[in-house]
Amino acid sequence: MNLDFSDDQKYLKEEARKFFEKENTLKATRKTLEDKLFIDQDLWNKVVALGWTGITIPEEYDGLGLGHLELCVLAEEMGKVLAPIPFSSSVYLFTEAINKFASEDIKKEILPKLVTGEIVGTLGVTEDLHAPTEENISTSSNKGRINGKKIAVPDAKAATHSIVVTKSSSGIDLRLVCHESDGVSINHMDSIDESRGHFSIDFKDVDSELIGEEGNGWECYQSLIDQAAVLFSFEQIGGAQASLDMALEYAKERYAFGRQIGSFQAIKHKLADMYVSITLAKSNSYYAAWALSTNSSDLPVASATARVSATKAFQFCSKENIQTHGGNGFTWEYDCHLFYRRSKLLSLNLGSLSNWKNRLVTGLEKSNIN
Amino acid sequence: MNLDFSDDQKYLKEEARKFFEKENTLKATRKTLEDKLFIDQDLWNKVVALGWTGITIPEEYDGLGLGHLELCVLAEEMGKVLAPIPFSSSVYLFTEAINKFASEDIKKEILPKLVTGEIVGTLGVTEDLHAPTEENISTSSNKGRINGKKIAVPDAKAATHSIVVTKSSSGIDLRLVCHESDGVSINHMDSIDESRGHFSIDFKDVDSELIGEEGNGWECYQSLIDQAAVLFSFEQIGGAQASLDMALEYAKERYAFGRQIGSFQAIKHKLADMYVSITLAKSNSYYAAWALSTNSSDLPVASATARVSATKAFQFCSKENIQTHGGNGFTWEYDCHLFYRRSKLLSLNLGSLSNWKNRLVTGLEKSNIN
Amino acid sequence: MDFNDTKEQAIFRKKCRDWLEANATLKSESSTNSFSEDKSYLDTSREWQKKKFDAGWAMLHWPKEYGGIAATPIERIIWNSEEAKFDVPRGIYDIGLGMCGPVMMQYATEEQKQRYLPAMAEGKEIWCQLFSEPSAGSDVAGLRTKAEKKGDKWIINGQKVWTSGAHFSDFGILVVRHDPNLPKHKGMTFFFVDMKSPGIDIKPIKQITGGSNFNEVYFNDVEIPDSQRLGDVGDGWKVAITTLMNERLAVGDASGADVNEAFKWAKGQDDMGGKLIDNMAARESIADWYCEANGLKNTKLRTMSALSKGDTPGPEASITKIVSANKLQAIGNFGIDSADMAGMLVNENNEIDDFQSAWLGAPGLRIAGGTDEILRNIIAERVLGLPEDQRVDKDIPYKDIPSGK
Amino acid sequence: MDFNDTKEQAIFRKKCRDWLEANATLKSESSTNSFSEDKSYLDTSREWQKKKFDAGWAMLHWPKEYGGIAATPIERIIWNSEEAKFDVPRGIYDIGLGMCGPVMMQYATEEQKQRYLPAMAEGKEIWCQLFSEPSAGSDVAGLRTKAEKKGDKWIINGQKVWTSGAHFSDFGILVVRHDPNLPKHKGMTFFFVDMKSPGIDIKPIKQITGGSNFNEVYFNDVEIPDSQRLGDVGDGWKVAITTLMNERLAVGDASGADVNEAFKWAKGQDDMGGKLIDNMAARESIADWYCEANGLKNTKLRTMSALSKGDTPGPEASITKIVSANKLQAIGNFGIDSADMAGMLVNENNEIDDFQSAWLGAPGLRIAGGTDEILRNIIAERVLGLPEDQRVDKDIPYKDIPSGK
Repeated sequence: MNLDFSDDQKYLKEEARKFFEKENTLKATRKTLEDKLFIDQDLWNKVVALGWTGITIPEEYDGLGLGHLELCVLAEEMGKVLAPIPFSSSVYLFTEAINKFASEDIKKEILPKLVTGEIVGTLGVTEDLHAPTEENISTSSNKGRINGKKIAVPDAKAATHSIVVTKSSSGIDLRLVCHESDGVSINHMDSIDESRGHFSIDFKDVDSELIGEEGNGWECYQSLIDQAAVLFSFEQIGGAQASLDMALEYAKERYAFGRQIGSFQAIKHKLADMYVSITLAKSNSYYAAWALSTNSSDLPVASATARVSATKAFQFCSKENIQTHGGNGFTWEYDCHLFYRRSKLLSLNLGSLSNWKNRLVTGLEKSNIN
Repeated sequence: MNLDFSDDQKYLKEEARKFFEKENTLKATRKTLEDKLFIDQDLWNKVVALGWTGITIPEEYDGLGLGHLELCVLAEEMGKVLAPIPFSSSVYLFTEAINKFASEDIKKEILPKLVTGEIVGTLGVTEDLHAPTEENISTSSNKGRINGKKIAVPDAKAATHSIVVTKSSSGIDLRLVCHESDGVSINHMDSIDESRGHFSIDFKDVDSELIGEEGNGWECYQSLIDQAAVLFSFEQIGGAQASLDMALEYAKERYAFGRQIGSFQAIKHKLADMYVSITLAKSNSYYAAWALSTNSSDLPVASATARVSATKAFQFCSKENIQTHGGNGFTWEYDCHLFYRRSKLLSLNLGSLSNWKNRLVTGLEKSNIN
Repeated sequence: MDFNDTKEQAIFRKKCRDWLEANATLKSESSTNSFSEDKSYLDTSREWQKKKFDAGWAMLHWPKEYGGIAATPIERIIWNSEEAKFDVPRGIYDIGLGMCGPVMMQYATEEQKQRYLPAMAEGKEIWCQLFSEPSAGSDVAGLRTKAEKKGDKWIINGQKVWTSGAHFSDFGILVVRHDPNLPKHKGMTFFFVDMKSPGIDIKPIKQITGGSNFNEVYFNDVEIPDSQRLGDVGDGWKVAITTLMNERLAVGDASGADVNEAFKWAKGQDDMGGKLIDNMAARESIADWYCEANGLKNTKLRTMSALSKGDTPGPEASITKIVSANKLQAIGNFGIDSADMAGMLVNENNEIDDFQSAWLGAPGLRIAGGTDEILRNIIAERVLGLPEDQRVDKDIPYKDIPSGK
Repeated sequence: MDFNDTKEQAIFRKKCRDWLEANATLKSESSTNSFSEDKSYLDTSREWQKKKFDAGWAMLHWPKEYGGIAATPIERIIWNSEEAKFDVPRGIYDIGLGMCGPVMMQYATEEQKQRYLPAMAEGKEIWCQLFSEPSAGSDVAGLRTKAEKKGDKWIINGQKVWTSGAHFSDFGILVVRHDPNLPKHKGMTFFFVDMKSPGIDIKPIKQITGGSNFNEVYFNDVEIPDSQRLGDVGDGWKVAITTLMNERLAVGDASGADVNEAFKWAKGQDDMGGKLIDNMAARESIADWYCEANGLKNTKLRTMSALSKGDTPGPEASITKIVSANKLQAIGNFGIDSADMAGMLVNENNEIDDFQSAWLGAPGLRIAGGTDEILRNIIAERVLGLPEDQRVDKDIPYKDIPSGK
C-alpha cells in the first residue's frame, strides 16, 4: 500500500524545483507576458536539453522510456512557476497522441525529433465560442486534405506540428499537420494569459496524415484528455500551492492594527480553506496518477475527479491570494495576477469545469458504482 | 416612492408581536411538537378572535376587507415565533382559493365561516415522493367524485375542508371537499417538524365542488402559490431574523478564551453574512409584497425572487445559529432546532428551492427582460 | 407601498427632466460617455459640470451661497435618477464633490468656503483624496506621512497611495501624522493641499486589469500653510472618519456584467447540444444572481423610502459592495467558462470581453474602499453591535505599535 | 505507487482474514450490528472484544504484557481495514481504548497498568472521558470543576458534560482545576476515577436528533485517592492535550448518507419530467461531493503510506471532519429537497429517512470534537504556522479571566 511517489521521482522533482529556481522562471513568465513573447525560448531549450520532452518516449525512439509518474512531478514544479513553455501542448497532448495512436513510420519520424526538440507539437480542437463536441466540429478532412479553422490553439507559433481534430466522411479523425505545409497560416490571438501564446490556425487544403483509425478520432481525443487532465491537475496543484505560499508569506509579514494580518481569523480561516482545497486536490491527483501509470479502468473517473478538484483549488487559491494581499494584490507589479490568469487558462484548456463535472458523473454512470 | 409599510400596518405588526409574546408562543410551539398536538388550539382560537383569518375577506362576507400587506406583517411575526397554527394553510392558500376562484354561492357559504373559525381549510396537492406536476397528478375527479390519496397535507386534522388538486377528463381541477363527507379518511404522518401536523387524506368516491373553471385548475394553483410564496417569504424572514437574534444574544453573553465569542471574527463574519442574507431577502419580499398588493404583472418573478432569497436566508440562519451555539445548539433543550426544522418545512411547502429557482428563470424568460 | 412620486416630487422630477432634455441626450446603445481619463473626457466633464452649475443642478443639496439650491435628500435622489438616464460624463468629480466638499463645508473657514466650494461645484477645480499609504490600507489610521510645524507652515514628508485623479487634480484633502509619540488615533492632523505645490511627485499605479486609475503621491518637504488645516491639531482621525463614511456610502454597486448580461448570454449560448439557459446548473446560478442583484436594488429603494421620510441611511453601502463585487467575480467567471477554451480570447466577442473585464476587475472591487473582511467587521460591529476585535494598537504611543519592518 | 501489500503485509493480512472468517461473518445488506446502547449490544460488544483479546487482536499494537502483540502501525491498519469488512459490533470501546488507554499507558504506575490495561483490552471494563463542561466547550482549558486535597484524597465538585457512555462506564479519565489562583493552563490536575464512586450523578442529554448519546456527569464531594492522579499536580493540561490530540485523530469520517447514496437516489428519482441525475445542478453537486469524498479517502491512503514508511500522521483528521460534516449536511438537504414536500415525511422511505438523519445529525458533527471554527484555527496555526489569536486569558490567575456570568 503506497500512494506516494518513489524516492527517484521525488529526487527528479527536487531537481526540477532547483532548476526553475536557478532560471528565475517566474520572472521569465512575467517578461513573456509583458513583452508578448509567447514562449521563453531559452528556458524551453534548456528543458529539452534536460531530456524532459522525451520522458515518456520509449528508448527505441531515443527517449528516456520513463512513466507518467515522472511527468506528474515535473508538471507540479512547472505549475508552481507558471513555466512559459509549450510543455503541456507538446508533451502531455502531442507526444502522447503520437505515442499511443500513430503508425510505426510516423513514430520513427516524429518521436526522436520530439526528444531533440527539432519537433514541437500542439493540438487544435476548438473552433468556436463554445465547447467542441463530436457534432459541432466542422474543420473537414477529405482524402487527407484539411480545410477549416482552429482557434485558441496554445503554443501554435512555437510548434512545428499539430494534431488536428477534423471531420471526415467516416466521422472524426485526428490528423497530423506540419506547420510548414502549404495552406497553413498561424496568427496570434489576444488572451487573458499572454504568458502562454494562443493562436488561430487556418487550413486551406492542407496535406495531413491520419493518426489512429479513420472515424475513431473522437474516442482517441477523449482518452488523450483523460490522460492529460491528470498532468494538468498537477500543474494546477503546483500553482495553487504557490498561491497559498505567497499568501502565507504576506500574511506573516504584513501588519495592520499592530498585528500580523495572519493573526486575524478572517485571514487564518481563508488560508486554512485554501490548504483544505489543495489537500483534497493533491490526494485525488495522486490517485489519478496511479490510475494513469497503471492504465487502470478507473482512469476516466479518477482523472475527472483530479481535474475538478485541482481546477477548483487553483482558482480558489489564486483568487483569495489576491484578496489576502489587499491593494497590493491588485497591482500589476505583484505576481498575484499571474497565478489568477494561469488558473483560468488551465481551467479552460481541456474544457471548462462544468464540462468536467458532467464528465465525472458520466464516468460514474458507466462504471455504475451502485 | 415608498417601499415600506404604512404606519397602520406597522402598528398591526407591533400588536401581533406583543400578542405572540404575551401568549409565550415559542413555548407553545415546543409543546405542540413534543406532545404531537399538531396545533395549539387555544392560540388558534385567539387568532381567530382577533379577526386575522378574515383580513383579506371582503366586508360583504364579514371579513375585514384589508389587503395582503396586512397579511405580510402578520406572517413575519408568526414566522418569528414559529406559530403552531394552520394560518398559512387556511388563510394564504384555502381562503385565497375561495376568494379568487369560487362561485358566489360557495363564497357566501364558506367565507363568513372562515372569519368565525367554524371553517378551517387546507390544500392537498402532493401524492408521491417528488414534486407534483400537471402530468403526475393522479387523484381523479369524475362527475365530482374524488378518488385517490394526498400526502404531506399540512394541518389537515384541524381543517374542516380542503382544496384538492385533481385530474379529470378536462384536465386539472381544483375541488372543494368537506372533511366530514363520506369516504374521507385523514391520518397523521410523522414529519421532521411536528410543530405543524402533516397528514394523508384518502378519498374514496368523495363528493366535491368545483373551484374555478373545469380544466384550469393547474393555472389557478400556480397563481395561488405565486401569491402564497410572498406570504411564506415573510414567515421565513421572521424565522431568519429570530435565528440571528438568538445567535447574536448568545455570541454576546457566551465567553471562551476569556472573551465574548462574538469578538472572534469567525463568529462576527458568520453573523454579518446572516444579516446580509436577511437584508436581501427582506428587500425582495417588500418588493414582492408591493407586486402582490397591486396585482402587478411582476408578481410571478417578484414572488419567486422573494421566495428563493427568503428560503436561503432562513435555512442559512437557522443552520448557523446552531453552529454559533456550539454544543448547546445541538441539544433538544435549546430552541435552535425548532427554527432549523421549521426552515425545512417552509422550504418544502409550496415546492423546493431548486424548483423555485427554475420557476424564477422561467418567469424571466416569459417576461423577456432582454 | 407605492412607487409613485408625491405631487411635489412629480413637479420637481418634471423640472429636472425638462432641463435635462433641453441640455443632454438620452442614453442609447451608441452612448459614448464611458469614464476615461483622457483630456477630451475631462473637457466634456468640465463643460457639463459648468452647464449644471449655471442652472443650479451641480450640487443641488448645497446652500445657495455655495452654488446649490438647498434641495432635500429626496429631490437629490430624483435628480440623480433622472440624470442617470442621460448620456452625460460622470466620475471625474465624484470624490471632490462627494468627499472633499462635505469636509470643507464642515471644517473650512467661511472665507475658504466662499473661495473653494463654488469653484468645486462649477467644476473649475478638481479635488482628490490622500489617505491610504503603503503601510496603511485596511488600517488607514496606521498612516506614517509626517507633518512638522515650522512657523505658520507645516512641512509634509511621506507617501500616499491609491489616489484617484491625483494627476489632474488641483487640490487634495490629506491626513498626516504630526506626532508619533501620541497614541495612533490621537497623533493625526487634517489639511487640504494644493496639488501643484513644489515637492509633490505623482506616479500612476498599473492595476492587474492593465489600466491605471490610481496614483502614488510622494511628498518631499511639501509646505502647507497652517490656514489650510481642517479641524484642530490632533483631530485628524475625527475629520478623516467622517470622510471615510462618505466614501463607504459613495462606493456603489459594482459596475460591469450583471445577471442580465449572464441571462442574455445564456439564452444565446448553444454548442449544438442545447442552450446554456436550459442547463439547470446555469439556471440556478442565474436565479441566485438575480436574487442578489434585486435584493440590492430593492434595498436601495427601501433606503430612499427612509430618506424621503427624513430618516438617515443605514449600512446598505457595505452590503452592496460585499454582495456585488463577489457576484461580479462569479458572473465574469461564468461567462468565460461558458465559452470553454475560447473564453481565454480577448477581442473576439464583446460579451465575453465584458465577462473578462468583470473577472479581472472584481478582485479590485473586493478590496477598494474596504475589503470584504473589513466590511463584514463593520456590519458586525456597527450594525449588529458585536464587540470589536482585540486591539493591541490603542493607548500606546504610535511609534511603539508593532509594524513588522 | 501501488496498492499491493508487501510480502510481509500480505502474510499478516491473510492471518487477520483467516481468523476473522473463522470467528465472524462478512458485512451484508442484512447486517445487524449498528451502534446502539442497549444491553444486548453491550453484551455482543463484550463477547467480541473478549474473543479478539484471547486471540491477541484486541489491542494488537500494545505491548504483550498488557494483552497486545506489539504490532506495527501498518499491521494495525491492515487489521482495522479487514475487521471493518465484517459484521461485528463497534464503538463501545473506542474512547476507552483510543483515549484512556494511551494516557494510562503513559502516566499510570506499572502496577496500575497491570491492573487496568488488560481488563480494558479484554473489554471487561469500559472507560469514558470527562473533559468538557457547560462553560468549557471549545475552550476546554476554561474548565471549573474543583479538586481539593484532603490528606491523601482529592474531593471533586462540579459538572462535566458531553460524556459518551458515562452510564455504562466503569472508569473515566478526568481533568479538574486544583488551583484557580494559578494561570488557566497551570492550575489543572488529571485523574482517573471509578464511575461508581458515591457522589457521581449521571443525566443523559437529549440531542436535536431525539437520541441521547451523551451525558451530563455531576460530581458532589466525590473522593479520588491521590494514587489515581495521572501526571504531577498542575500537569493536567499537558496530560489532557495529548488525549485531545488522540481524540482529533479518532474523530473519523462523518458516517451517514454520502455521495454514493445521493448518486443512487438521483438515478432513481423521477417526477415523470425526467430523472434527477439528468438535472445538471444535481449532477454538479454530486461531482463536487464525489471529489470531496474521494479527496478524503485518498488523503487517508496517503497517510497510511506515510505510516507504513514510519512517518507520523499529519492533521488529516481536522480536514476530514470539516469537509465530511458539511458535506453530510449538504447531502442530507439535497436528498430531502429532492422529494419536494414529501421530503418532510419520516418513515415513508428508507433513503429519505437516511437523508433526514444526515441533515439532523450533521450540525452535531460540525461541533463535536472541535467546531469547524476551532479546526480551521488548528490548521492555520499548527499546519500553516500562522500566529495564534490574541489571547487575553494567559499569564493571569484563572479566577481573574473574564467569563461573563
